[in-house]
This record gives sequence, structure tokens and C-alpha cells, in this order.
Amino acid sequence: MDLSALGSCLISPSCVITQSTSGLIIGLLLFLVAAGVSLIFGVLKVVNFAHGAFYMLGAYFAYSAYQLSGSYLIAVLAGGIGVAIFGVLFERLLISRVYGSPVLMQILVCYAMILILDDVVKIIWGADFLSFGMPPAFQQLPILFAGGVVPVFYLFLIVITLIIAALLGLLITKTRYGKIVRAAAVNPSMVSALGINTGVVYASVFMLGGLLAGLAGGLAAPVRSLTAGMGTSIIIESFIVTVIGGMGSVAGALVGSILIGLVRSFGSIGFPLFTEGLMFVMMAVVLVLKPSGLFGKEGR
Amino acid sequence: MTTTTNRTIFSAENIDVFYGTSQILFDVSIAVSEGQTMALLGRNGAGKSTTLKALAGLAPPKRGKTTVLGTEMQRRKPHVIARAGLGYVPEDRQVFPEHSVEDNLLIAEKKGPNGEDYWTLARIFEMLPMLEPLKGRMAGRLSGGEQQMLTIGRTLMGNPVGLLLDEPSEGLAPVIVQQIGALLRKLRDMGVTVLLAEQNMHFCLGIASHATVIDKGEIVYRDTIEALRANEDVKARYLAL
Amino acid sequence: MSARSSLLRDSLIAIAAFLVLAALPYIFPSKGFTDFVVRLAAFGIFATSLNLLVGYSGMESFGHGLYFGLGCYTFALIMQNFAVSIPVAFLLTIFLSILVAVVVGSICVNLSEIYFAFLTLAFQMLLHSLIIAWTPITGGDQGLTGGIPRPPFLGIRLDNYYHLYLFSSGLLVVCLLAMHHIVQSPFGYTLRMIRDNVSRAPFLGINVFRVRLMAYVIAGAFGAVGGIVMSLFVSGAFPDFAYWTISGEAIFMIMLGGLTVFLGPLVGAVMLLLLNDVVTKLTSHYGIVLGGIILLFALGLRKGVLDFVADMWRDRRQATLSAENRSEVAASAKPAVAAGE
Amino acid sequence: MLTIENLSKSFGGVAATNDVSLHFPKGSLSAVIGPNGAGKTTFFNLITGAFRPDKGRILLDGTDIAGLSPPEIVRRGIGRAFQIARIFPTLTVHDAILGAVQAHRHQHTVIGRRFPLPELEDRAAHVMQLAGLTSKAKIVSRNLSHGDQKLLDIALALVLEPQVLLLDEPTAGMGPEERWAMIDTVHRMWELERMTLIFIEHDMSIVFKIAQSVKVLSYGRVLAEGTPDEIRRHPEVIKAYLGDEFEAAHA
Amino acid sequence: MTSRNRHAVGRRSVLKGAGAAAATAIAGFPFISRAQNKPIKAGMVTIGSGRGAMVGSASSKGASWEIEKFNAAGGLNGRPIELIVRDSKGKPEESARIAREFVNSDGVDILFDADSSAAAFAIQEVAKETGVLTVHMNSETSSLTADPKIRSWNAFRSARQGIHDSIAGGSYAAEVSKTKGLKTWMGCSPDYAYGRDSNKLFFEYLKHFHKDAEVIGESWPKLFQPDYTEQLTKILQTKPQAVYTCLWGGDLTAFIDQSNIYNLFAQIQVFAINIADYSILTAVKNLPKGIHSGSRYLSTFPATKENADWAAEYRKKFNEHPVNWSWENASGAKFVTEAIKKTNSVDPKKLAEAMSGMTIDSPFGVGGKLTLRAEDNTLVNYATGWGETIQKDPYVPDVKAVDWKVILELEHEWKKANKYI
Repeated sequence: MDLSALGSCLISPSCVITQSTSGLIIGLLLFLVAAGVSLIFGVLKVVNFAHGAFYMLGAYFAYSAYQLSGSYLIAVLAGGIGVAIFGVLFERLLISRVYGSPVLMQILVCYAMILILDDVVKIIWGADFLSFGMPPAFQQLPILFAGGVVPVFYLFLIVITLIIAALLGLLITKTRYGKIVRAAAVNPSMVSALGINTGVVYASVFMLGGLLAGLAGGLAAPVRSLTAGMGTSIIIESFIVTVIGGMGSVAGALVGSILIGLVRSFGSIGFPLFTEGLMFVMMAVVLVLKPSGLFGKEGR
Repeated sequence: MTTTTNRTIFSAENIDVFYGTSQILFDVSIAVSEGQTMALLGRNGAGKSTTLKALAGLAPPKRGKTTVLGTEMQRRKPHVIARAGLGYVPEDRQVFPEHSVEDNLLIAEKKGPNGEDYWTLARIFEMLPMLEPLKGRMAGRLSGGEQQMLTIGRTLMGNPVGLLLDEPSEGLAPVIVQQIGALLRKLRDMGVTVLLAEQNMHFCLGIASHATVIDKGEIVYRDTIEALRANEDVKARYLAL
Repeated sequence: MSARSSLLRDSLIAIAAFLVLAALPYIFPSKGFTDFVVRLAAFGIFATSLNLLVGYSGMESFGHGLYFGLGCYTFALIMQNFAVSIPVAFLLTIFLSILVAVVVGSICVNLSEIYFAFLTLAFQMLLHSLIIAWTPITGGDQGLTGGIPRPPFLGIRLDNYYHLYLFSSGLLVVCLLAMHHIVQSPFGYTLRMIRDNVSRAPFLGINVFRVRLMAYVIAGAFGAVGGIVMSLFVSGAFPDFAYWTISGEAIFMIMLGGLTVFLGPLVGAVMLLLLNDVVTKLTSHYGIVLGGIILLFALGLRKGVLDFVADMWRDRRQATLSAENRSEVAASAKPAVAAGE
Repeated sequence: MLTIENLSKSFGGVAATNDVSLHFPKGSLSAVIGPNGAGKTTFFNLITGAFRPDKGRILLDGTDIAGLSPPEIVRRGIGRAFQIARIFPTLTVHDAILGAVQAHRHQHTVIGRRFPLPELEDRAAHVMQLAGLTSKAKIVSRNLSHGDQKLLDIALALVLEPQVLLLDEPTAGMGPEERWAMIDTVHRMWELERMTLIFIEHDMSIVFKIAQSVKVLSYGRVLAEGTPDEIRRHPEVIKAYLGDEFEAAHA
Repeated sequence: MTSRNRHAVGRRSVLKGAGAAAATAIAGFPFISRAQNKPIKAGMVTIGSGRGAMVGSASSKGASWEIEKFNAAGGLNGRPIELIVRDSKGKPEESARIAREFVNSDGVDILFDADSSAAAFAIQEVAKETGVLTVHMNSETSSLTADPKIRSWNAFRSARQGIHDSIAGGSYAAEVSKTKGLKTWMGCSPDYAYGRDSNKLFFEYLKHFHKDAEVIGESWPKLFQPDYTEQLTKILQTKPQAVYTCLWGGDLTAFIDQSNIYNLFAQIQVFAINIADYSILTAVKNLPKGIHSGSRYLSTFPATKENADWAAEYRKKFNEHPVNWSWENASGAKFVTEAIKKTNSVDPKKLAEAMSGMTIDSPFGVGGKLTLRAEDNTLVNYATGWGETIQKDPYVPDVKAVDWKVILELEHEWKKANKYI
């Protein structure tokens, strides 16, 4: 524990800027994954443990697309769209068969999926870790701002993830699709009786969740090493985020993600050996004080 | 008065419905023709709701068939049946509590099976004026009566050719029940085809033209509602009023 | 109540089961077999203890591994650092687990479903973080190494594999007997009531918090016993035993074997351990094969194996019962007498 | 004897129960009526401790029980059944009732013995008899008919030998025949056990038939109280709740 | 092909790469498989799935190739070695279980531990209990063999060792510090036993050789942490002149990629002990110039023909570069085959006796020789050194070898300080 270091960081603008951007970048990438987890839980009441594997697939799809095309844009889109399609297949072929089963049975299916996907990745892309490489456009010196260091690539990621977050927010709250999705979360059979195909709604939610996770995987690929099993740590953090933010709340996922990002970045200064534990402490504190999470609705 | 033709809008033919292993409906047949308001009467647990659910696709029959505008629907999902033109208003209202009144209506917006687009937000508010000032309010905060109006309006937004109404008077204060009755009369006068499930025959009297009585999952009586009103035997045996 | 077994009958079955287990090594004289049974004892006790919560109390804990890890580490640490006998270390470990369960349970048990699940998980991961961070005591990520001393007690020498086998089998049988007794006790039925309808129970005068806490503590204590057996098997302790995956495995055992039948988790433990061992032996594509088999079970049966069997039997019995009742009612039905108007 | 004094409770600024004062003499049979959203169920929830009142007192035989938890209130003798039957779906009728008996007798945390405790069987049998569920003892609750589930719910409350029994729409969702059978059963229970019985009901024919006294709630306030005859003619009640047609139909 | 060979192949046909190689090694010489000559069984516990999957893939290749050579030369009087590889999934308790299963059910003669360090300790317990001949081929944690309480007569280590690397790193870093005037240091190592030990000892020996060095901060990423931004920004805040890291594998490539976008390597001298391994060197797309790294495996160090040939042949055979685990496992297998040849037996006592203090010819040793030191059954005299990276092959053109005399001297003191001797 090093509280004096934390204190001196908090009064130095350069430290605050550097750590805040690093917190934001960790948090916002996490948000893309966590938002999908939260959405899928909110609408389908499925705790999608396989979502980390979605993120992994996104990174690998992006890797292969980048190898073939050399374009980072195409790579990210390939990651997003590829996983979106995979999400639909996963929902239609597997998860839809255990709707109405106990939550734990659904988790069992997700767990089986993780086992299979990790192995498949190993077979297709090999057991060795892969490195994507920084796209040439971002091979630039970081920007200095009030003494703080902000890499160009991270600035790009922050902007793009914020745009995605805003679009997602608009989609969920303002569009007819979003209204239907939220209605299906509350009362699917009524939605169906109004002439809306809930099967399509469910599949589309998995598609959206897959798209977000795939985009996250693709966007992060230049700065993460790709290995089978890389989804594990992000899924645990995503669950912390969704629990802190409130299961089912996209806004909560955003706040929770940024919170976790900041806890990590400032925590690594104040509590270098206990940053991981800090996240769990935070989750426990939030759950004890507000059991349904910051943005969650009070359950009975 | 209503324009009743002989064209059947929707029907159930000899359907058997099961919940799990227990059979709820036995060989039930019912047909509602264009412009008709049919009352489906019976005690609680007699099978009224189940009949409506079977027609709406929410409780698929094991045997027999259901039709909407002549097309077989017994194997179809609820949304397909809704799109074929059959609107369903559930007994326990089931508004989307965290959506605004307006959003509740907009979610259900669609054209009818033949491209009908009579019902719009404006027309719904015209017919249900008490909802308009509440359009921004969360539906969960409405009173029971307002919620009942909203669910009827919501179903109408889908421009259905036929309407299934499950006990719209249930659990409401007498004053509200009177308002619901007035609304249903209005719909009848517009020529909307309705199957109205009710326990309360008196409520149906000024609304429905025909009545079907169901008991223990079987249809036991069919006639005009006036004939039923006069039939003390049927009333005593199956409605106990 | 013919279906309900008595304690005496249970005990006789338990003794018979233990005798069979004791004799088995003479039929299968392989250390591979005894190793398997020792691990089965650890996971069987652990998964069954979790099912006290999941299956009988409707408390879906994702963090039950807390007690497995705690039992494992506490027992190993006591044996390594203090010159006490195994029974003393055993009791101290259970005592500590109960203390921890009382504290953690007091915070968690009032939360509803998914939040209870995640808060218990958070506490388990806190223990895991602690084990990793507190290297001088716990050995950090390397685990507790150097082996566990096993002084003989009551003529039992746990450094002998057959003795360890008998000891573990004995513990398995005793723990299962005790847990079965608990679920068949008045308390066990109170748990079922809370599971079935948590909002009704308080209006019958049941202090839900207290009952749930008791269940949580009991499950924690038995979970720790599973951990102790595991620490004896590996002669140490590893942080993995407190990681979320260990809770996951117990959940999968329950789901595979069945959660409404008492022996379901044990059957699930046999299945998952066998699958693991066989699949690891046969292929390097462990994930695909195991994942595929789990999918077959999950999507094919949609419930645990024993649940599947029990439900078939139960449905048939209830169908007859309600049919009998219906005809009874029909026979005694009087003409309806309307009391009003 | 149950006395409510100035009871109030708001949710998000909206008063669900607003300064309600009512008195229920020992052994009385009262109905609570009112339009939907009048705060009837909230009123029950406050009495039984499901909600904590913002203000006011709930006096049971002179002792204030406001703010106690549901189990504490139950143990002081207020039992309750619910609008939608709250039962234990996987337990048989017998096991559910016996479970309630053991909770009532403080035996529900006993671990040393086996279920069912033989000394509790008599009470369970008596309650099943009272509720007319004896022949259904071995049926798993979720397989019961709707009416039987409501009976079981009431039976669970009866187990507690309550001084005060609150029934929230005991006949909700029942056909007329079933309705009267239920009311007969309830009336018989009241006569046999002589508890203070308070029930919420929408069916005015039932209310006016059996209630000794009727309390009318509207928008969280007491609109009127009195004998059935008084209430039937009460102009405000007619305006707010019963409606003109009711008078015409029941004239 | 004889029926027994078909059996052998069938059982393990699903094993990828190394397993298949071992299978062909046996199947390729049907005439030596006489029915009365049961193959010698060797069981390898390694990580075949998850983030550590590459450990299993490289380890089994290194060992199986050596075994293949042994079998091709006729084995032990016609008895080939059959290598069985099993996946512990990176869980120590599973490693222990598989090791026990190898001994108790499969009846292996030799146990190869190609697993993580944590697993090595668990397997060591099995070795002690069962008395099977065991070779730890990957664990670099010093106490495994240095601590007499943990050491066992039948267990050997054919891997590098943390203490050796730290002394080598410390002395090299001290030299660089003196020339470049580096005083302020920071550590950024993974938060687990290897990372903490390596970090601590590196700085201990840095200060030993260079008194002015000062550690002004530390940051501890988790093992397999996906994102190092928070550690990097902390380094940028602390502004040291030099940083030591013992991150490895995919974590290291992610660390380098992320450091690049902060332009870290231009501002700070980075000493990353685990870079000079082809798995890293070829994976990182924009390898920065001038990172100081210890040698893990390089075909140019030792700069001998034997070493270069070995690397070239390995590449031809497996279509990938050899890595650190490759040579460690090849060496481990070589010691065992040499011992079998020497003793003409697979009796663990005889083998252990032969292996203790054994010296073999090897491309990876200083002067072409590797030794299993008798006093603690561990590998010494392997090639170890440090150098600076360039962006392409040979990546680390000038490796400065560290003198083993210095290493052994300081190791001795370290053992005394830890009361191991």
C-alpha cells in the first residue's frame, strides 16, 4: 500500500491526466464487452459466461482479416461482424434450447462453449500467442498534454468507444427496436402476442452483444497479445462491471466500466499489489450498500 | 348497428389443449364472423382464458385447428397469428410498466394483414381521451382502469381484424367497469370483430350479440345473448348467477 | 410416509456403502482407483454441500469454493506449522470455516438470487487475492509446498495410501449421511419452504435470514471438509482451490448429476471426474471433447441425470394421485348451492 | 383487538396510505373495499410488517407493533393470506402445512430429528380438515387447482392460530360457485376459531352478505366505514366506487 | 507394422505435433519392436490448453525429438521410449493427479515435468512419494532444487534457474549502468512467485555490482493481465532511468506493444530478461531497438555450428523456431537417454546415480558441455548472457556471456544466506 504516492499523484495534473486516460481506455474497452453481458442478461436473463470467448474470437477474426487485408478498419469490422454472426448462431443453435431452464444450466452450456472455443482457436491459430502489430497510422509519438502522456491510439480508442456507447444508448432508448428490446426484457410473451417475433429479438440481442464484444476484440487487438483463453480475465471483469452498474442496465455498465478502469489505474499507484482485490472489494461494497447495483432496479 | 356478414374472421375447430399432462380444453369449436361480438362465458377455470390463448397461439392445441381469415394457425407462433390479424388483450393487462404510455402504443404499431392502417396514435387518443394527457407517463404508474384501456388501445395499434378480450372487467372498480363497457360498445359499433371472455353475463349484455358458454373445458351452449339471458337453466347450471 | 427414510435405515445403508468401499481396493488393486475415490470424496462432499444451498435452499452461490480453499489452506497450514494431531487440525479448520461463514453469510444471505451469487463470488475471489498476495504465509501462486505431515492417530496412518483411502471414503459416507439427515430434518423442510417461496416464509413466522445463514454456515463447514480431503490428497494447497473455477466445477457436478435428488451431486462428481480423467488421457483436444459431452447432456436432458429419472417417476405418481383425487371429488360433488341472492 | 392510528406510508412522494385510523374489535368480521389502487393491499402490508410505516401506530391488544418484522408480527398473532396464492409449489399439501406448524411451534430449525415430527401431525390434520384439504394431502401443491391453492394459502395462515387473520381477496379469480364455497369455508373457520377476520373483496354481494362492518378506502384514505347497509347508501362511496349502475342492479 | 505398434499409434493418434512425432519415432522402426521388449514409458505432464498452451507445444517437441533420436539408434537394446503427453490445463492439482496416474496406472519409468513452477512443486511431492525418476524441465524457481527440504534424490532439473539468471542480469545491468550512468530503477514484473523472486534478486545483484543503483518504484501486473496501461503510466509518472521486467510470453508482447505507443523505449532503458526468445522476437511486429535482454534461446548463442545446426534442423522438422522450452526439454531428455545408455537399465536408483553429476555434450552448454550438478541435481554451465536487441534477425547480435565462475560463487553465498547449506 502506498497512499502517499496516490496522494501526490492526485495533486499532480500530469499524473491525473495520464492515469485518467489509462483508466478510461481500460474502462471503455471493458464497457463494450460488459454492455453485451448486461444487455443479454437484461433481455434474456441469461448470464452469458461465454461472452469473454466472443471477445477472443473478435480479436482473432480481426487478426486474420488484418493479415489478409492490411487494413485496421476492415480488421475491426471483421471482428465485430464475425462475432455478431457467431452470436446469432450460438443463440439459435444452443442457448435458445435452454431458455426456461435454471440459470445454472445455461451457465453450463456457456462453459462448454468456452472449452470448445478455446480449443478451436488453438487448432486454427495455434497454441502460441499472436501479436497484431500497431497499424502504421497510429505509429506516432504520444501527445503531451499538461505534462500528461496520451497515446494517439488510445485517444482514437476512447473517441471510437464513446461514439459506440452513445450510439448504443440511442439505439436502446430512442428507437423502436430499443423499445421492443426493453419490452421483451419485461414481458416477452406479450411482445410476441403483439406480432413481434421474439425469437428474432433474442437473436438480435445476441447479435448486438456479439458485435460489441467483437468490436472490442478487434479494437484492442493491436495492444493485446492474442492467446486461447484470453477471454477469461475480461469476462470476470465484465461481471464485476455489470454487477456494480446493475444487471441489465447499459448506462450502469458504462459507469461501472469507467469506475473499474479508474480503480485499476489509480489503484496501481496506491495499491500496486492489491489492484485485483480492490475490484472485488468495490463489488462487495456496492452490493452490500445497494444490492441491485448502482443503476439496477430494486428487485423483490 | 353492426354489419355482420357470414364471413368467419377467426375460429377454433375441435381443439384439445393440455397444460403439461392435464387436459384443459376438450374438442372446443368456436367461430366468430365479421363484425360480430361474441361473448365466451363460463366460470373461473372453465377454459375461457385457455380458449383465447389457444387462438392467440400462447397455448397451442394438441389436436384440432385454429384459423384466422381462413388460414390454419394451430402450429403457428403467437407473433405470426398476431400478424395474421388476430389481436389479443390478456386478462391481467400486462402493460410494459417502464415504458411510457406512448411507447406502449408505438411498440405495437403495425399494419393489418391486408395493409389496414386505420389505427394510429391520434385515433387511439381520440377514442381513449383519458390516455392522451398521460402519454408521457410510465405505464406502470397508471391506475388499473387506465392500464386496461391502454392494453386495448395497444392491441388496436396493430390494426387487427379480430380481437380477443380476456375479462376486461376483472378486478376493476364498478365505475371503471362501466367505462370499459362503453369502450367495447364503441368498438362494436365500429364493426370490430371481438371474442369477449367474461364471467359476468350482465357486463356482456349490452355489448355482445352472441354468447357461447364453456364449462369444464367443453362448449355447452351457443346462441344469441338474448336467448341465453332467457335461459334460466343454462344460467343456473353453468353460470350460477 | 413410506417414502421417507429413517435415520436408522440411512445409517445401515451408509455402513454397507462404507464396507463396499473398503473392500473395493481388493477387487481393483490399483492406486489409480484409490486416488480416484479420494478425489471423489473431496469433490463429492464439496458438491453435495453446495447443493444444500443450490438445490435445497434456492441459494445459488457462485463462491462456495471459498470454503474449499479455506479448508484446504487452513488444514495444511495448521499441520505444517503446529505440532497438532490431525483430528485437532480438522476441528480447528471446521471451526474457522464456520466463523468465516457466519461473517460472510451475514453479509450475503439477504441478497436476492443473482446478487447473492456474485457477492459470494466476490468474497471467494477476495480470499484468492489474499492467498496470492500473502506469499510468506500461503506460498502465493506456488501454493503451499513441502508436503503435509501426517502423524498417526487412532491407528490411522494417512501416509499410507490405503489408510488415506479408507479415511476419505469414511468421511464421504459420514458427511453424506449427516447432510442427508439435515435435509430430511424439520430444518431441511424449512429450507425447502424458503426455496419454494421466500416471500411467504416470513408470514409463517420464519426468520428467513437466520435460517438461510444456518444453511450457509452448515454448507460452508461441509465444503471445508471437502477441502481438507483435497489437501491430504495433493499434500499441500494451491490457489486454484480458491479460484472461481472450483465453484464452477461444483456447480457443473450438480447440474450434470441433478439437484433435486440428494445423491445427484455425487453422481455428477463421478461423471465430471471420470470425464476429465478419460478425456485427458485420450486426447489433447480436451476442451472440444469435454465441452461437446457437456453440451450433449445439457441440451439433451436439460436437467441432471438423476433429476431426469426422478422427474419421470414423480410425474407418473402425481398424475395418478390427481386423477384419483379428481374422481373422488367428482363422486362427492353436490349440486352447487349458491349462498347469495 | 386491532387498532390502527394515523397510519401513513408514501412511495416516491405518493401517499399509498394516508393517515388511516381504523378499529377492529376482537372476533369481528370486517371487509375492506375500495377501487383499485385505493391502498388496500398496502394497508395489509403495513399491518403485517411487509412495509414499514412512515408514521402511525398499529396496536394489537394495546401493544404497538408498527415497525416489527413480519416473523415478529406473525408470532404476535397476525396471520395473512395473499391475493395470488403464495404457496410452496414443490411441497405436498401435508408437508407445507406441517412445515408451517413446525415454524409456529418453533421447531423449524430442529436438525437432530426427522421430518415430520409426529407430535405436530394432529395440528396439521386439524387444519387440513378445517380447510377441506384432507383428501389432497399427498398432492404436490403446484398441481392443485386454483381454488385449492387459495385454500392452502389460507390454511397456512390458519396454522398460526392467529388472533387476527387478514385475507387479501380470498375469492379473486374464482367462479361464482367456487367463490361461495370459499366464503362458506372462510365463514366456518371464523365461527370455529373466533379470530378477528379482515378481508379485502371486490364482490359486493359477498361483502354485503357476510361482513359485520365495511371499511372503504380511496386514494389511501378512509372514505367511509360502517355496517353494510350504511355503506351501500353512502353517497360518496357510490360516487367514488360503486357507481350508479350498481345501485340500479342491486336496487 | 506389428499389431502392437498400431495399438501404440491408435491410442495417441490424436496427440498433435510432439505426440505424433513420438509415435512415428516408434512406428518408424518396426523391426526393433520385438514382442518381449516392452517400450520404456515416459510420461510428460505439461500445459496444453488455455493461455499456457504454447508451453506444452514447445516442451513436447524438444523432448520428443531427443527421444526419437534415441529410438532411432536402437533404444535400450531395442526397447524404444514411448512418450505420453498429458495436459494439466495449468492446474497444479491436476498436474499432481496426472503424475500419480502416470506412475500408478500407466506404470511410467520416467516422469517429465514440463509444467509451471507451481506444478513442479506438486509433482515433486509425487516424485518423493513414488520414487520415480523425475526431470523438471521448465521450472526455474530456485528453491525446487536448492532447498534440501524440497529436493529429492530422484528428481532433477534441466532448466535454467532464477538465481543464475538474476546474477547474470545484475552483473550485466551494472556494467551498462556504469557506462550509461543509470541510477534510478523501477521494476515491472508479474505478480507471482517467479516474477517476485526474479525482480527481487535482479535488483539485489544489480546493487551488489553497482552500489549507486536505486530502486524508486515498482509495479506488479497480474500474470496474464491483458492490459498494462496502468503500469506503463505509473512508470511514466515515476520517471526512472531504467526498468527491469521479467514478463514473458504473450504478456511480454502485449507489454512491448503497449509500451511502444507510449514511446517508452525512447525515454527509458528497459531490461527485459525474457525477450531474446524466438517466440517473442518473431511475434512482436514492431520490435524496438536497444532493449536489453537475457538470452533465452538464440541460434547464435553460443555461436557454435552445433547450436546453429540444431536450430536449423528443429525449424525444418517442426516448421517453427525453437524456444527456451525446446532446449530445456531436449536437454532433459538427453540426460535421461544418456543415463539409460550408460546404466543399461531403467531402474530409478541406477539412473539417478548416473545422472547425478553427469556431464553431456550439448549445443546449449558453455564449451559444448552441460552438467547436472551432483550437490543439488540441477543444471549448470548452460549458455547464459545478455545483449541489446535490433529489429531483425539475428535480433540480439552481440550477446555478452556471463562468467559461470561469478554465478556459482554468488549462488553459493545466496544458498548460505538462505540457510540451504
